[in-house]
Amino acid sequence: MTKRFELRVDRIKCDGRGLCAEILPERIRLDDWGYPIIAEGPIPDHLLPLAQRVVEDCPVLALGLRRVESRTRSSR
Amino acid sequence: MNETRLLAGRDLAMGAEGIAEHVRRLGRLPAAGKSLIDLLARSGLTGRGGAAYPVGLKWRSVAAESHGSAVIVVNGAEGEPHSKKDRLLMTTRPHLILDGAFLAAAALRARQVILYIGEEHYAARQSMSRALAERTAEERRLVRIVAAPARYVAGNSSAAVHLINAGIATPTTTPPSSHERGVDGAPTLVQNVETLAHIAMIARIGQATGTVLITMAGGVNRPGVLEVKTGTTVGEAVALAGGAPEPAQAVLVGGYFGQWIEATQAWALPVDPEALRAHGLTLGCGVIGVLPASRCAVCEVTGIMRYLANESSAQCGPCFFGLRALADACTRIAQRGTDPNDLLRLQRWASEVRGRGGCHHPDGAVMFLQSALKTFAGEFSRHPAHVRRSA
Amino acid sequence: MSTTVLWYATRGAGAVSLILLSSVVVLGILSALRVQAAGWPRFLTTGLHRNLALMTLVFLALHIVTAVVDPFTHLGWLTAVVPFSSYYRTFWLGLGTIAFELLLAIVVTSLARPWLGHATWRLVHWLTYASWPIAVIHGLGTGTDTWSAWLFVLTALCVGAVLAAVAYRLMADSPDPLAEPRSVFQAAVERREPR
Amino acid sequence: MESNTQARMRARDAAMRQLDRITRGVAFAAIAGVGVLTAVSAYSIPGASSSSLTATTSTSTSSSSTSSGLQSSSIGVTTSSGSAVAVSGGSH
Repeated sequence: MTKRFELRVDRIKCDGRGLCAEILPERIRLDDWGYPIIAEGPIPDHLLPLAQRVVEDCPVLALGLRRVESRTRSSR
Repeated sequence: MNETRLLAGRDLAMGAEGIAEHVRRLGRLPAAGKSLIDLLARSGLTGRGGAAYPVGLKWRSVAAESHGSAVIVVNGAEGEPHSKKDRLLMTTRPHLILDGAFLAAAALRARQVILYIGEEHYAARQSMSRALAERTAEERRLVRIVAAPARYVAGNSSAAVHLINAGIATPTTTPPSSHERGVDGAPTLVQNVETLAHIAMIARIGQATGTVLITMAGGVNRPGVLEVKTGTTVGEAVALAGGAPEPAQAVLVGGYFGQWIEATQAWALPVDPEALRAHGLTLGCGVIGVLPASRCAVCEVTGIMRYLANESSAQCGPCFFGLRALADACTRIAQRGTDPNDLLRLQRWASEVRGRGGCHHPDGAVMFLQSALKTFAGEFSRHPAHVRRSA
Repeated sequence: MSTTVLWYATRGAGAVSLILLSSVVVLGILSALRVQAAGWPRFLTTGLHRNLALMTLVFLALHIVTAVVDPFTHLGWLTAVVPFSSYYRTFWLGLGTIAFELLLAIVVTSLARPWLGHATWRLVHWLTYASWPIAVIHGLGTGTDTWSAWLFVLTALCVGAVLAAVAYRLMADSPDPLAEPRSVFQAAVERREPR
Repeated sequence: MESNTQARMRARDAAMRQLDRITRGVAFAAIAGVGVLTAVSAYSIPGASSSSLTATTSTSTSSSSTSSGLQSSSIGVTTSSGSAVAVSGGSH
């Protein structure tokens, strides 16, 4: 069972500061009003350190890494 | 007993049915336990508040968390502008709703029942409190009435819980859902009044009533609430509502969070939550809006998008700014005529806003708009400048 | 190393700590705003704010150690922890201890932010607007016995920079564009009995 | 779209390096600053070179904490080099 994580954002806490998209452009871009659009699916392993940093650096702690159980290799 | 309809019994115009008449007609409140939860799951009953969540699943998740601490919220906020069904039910068959609430309280071992009724729906509040006075002392002790602010999102279950807890009817982030942590942090069942009425009937007749309450609105001769068999088609429902005074161009199925269907296609659609879901549609809060051919579809859609944008609780950027931008683009098309860039922006923004709100308000609004862009593609792509006519 | 060097080193380290603290405050204010310069991502401002804050602590430690270790002033470790417990310039030095402890609270809660949650962190972070002024007064007050123009000029620059940043912050509109519409909607659906 | 992400990734990496560079720069400047300001304060404080300070200031170095706050600035420290001043009063 591989341990995979995905980035989740608490939309009510998020106030569009934009640091997350600057730090992790591979997975996050900003919409026209400065709010994050997060790519679907689990974070590739090589980006996990940056994802962890994005979660810590979010000025309002709106981001979180949530485990995605992927039992089989061909997970969803 | 074929009179298994919710609105069966004496003429609705005579107002609320008292406890004596209610018991004479339907018998005392049946026992409730785990068997009721299984019965509800088997009956396939889904929520009638708009989200159509399977009732059996919902009760099981609350039952799993509740150890005698659960709370039942009877949701009669009915914030959908054209929906009248909840109010009709509260003002004519209040005991059917209370039966459902007390069955839920027993089955889920709740210690509190809260009647959450629209603050401007005075008749409904009065009828429910009068009916409450006719219940047993033990039942009355469980219940209190809370007024729901008259805003679209106030009926959202997390907003209801938030108002009851903190006095502010704005949606809160889920998880945790109200099933896990709701009123006073306790597991909470938020259930629409019509759903509870169905539950009260199912507990008695052992199966679903096979009917739904809908509100016919727009281009029909007798707009208002109808109770129809779930096989009834939209066309038949329009006939029941006195027919359409002029030919219709499209039908909005499911209210402001529903979808536009071209008239001839819509006429044949069955008014049935499961069947509609198979078509990728939803009966939602049960509003069926008929758009006459003479009305400008783009202007109608623009008016509703503006309303939905204003009803954003401004807690999430994508919803507040996104819906406002979509409404602005619709307004430009409606008032100044189609600009291809606006059409492109509508498509892009709609897909970007969907799924990026703290609650489902943006999702409902975007589904509404995307169905309009599909059904009225021609009107939107070649719309002339219309000075804003009546709403 | 004669005692007097330590005594001057304390003043040197103190002055640098003041400069660093002031720049941390300015960076903090800038990162709260949405100031967005091309080629200067926002996480650079917040990153610097964090790095310099930790650096400030290091030089503050140097400032305190050189002061305490300096046999000439007989301060003793207690004075670094218990305000107004030194006999030498008790009041002014006491302010230094207070400013130091407030700063510790701010930094500790910032490091523990993921566990404390944003609300608690933000509450404690407001102590900055007490810690910095007290540090400035401590610097001026303790140093007045040996008046020196350079320290005064340096302090004036720091104060000027921070006041400018605060003024800019007060004039700039709210960093959260949703703040106003959110409070308008909340007022419309608020049914609390007025406190 | 791909190039935009690439560009933003490069900008991120550059900014990360810039952050480290600036931080190190400030660290060195601060260390140098301590040295410079220590020297500056050594030369700029009058007492350093001459003992005139000792004559003008009283040797009182202790006072009850309440009153010391309002002492005028002339009260101070005798800075005789090297020798520890006998402190009267002991611990309070």
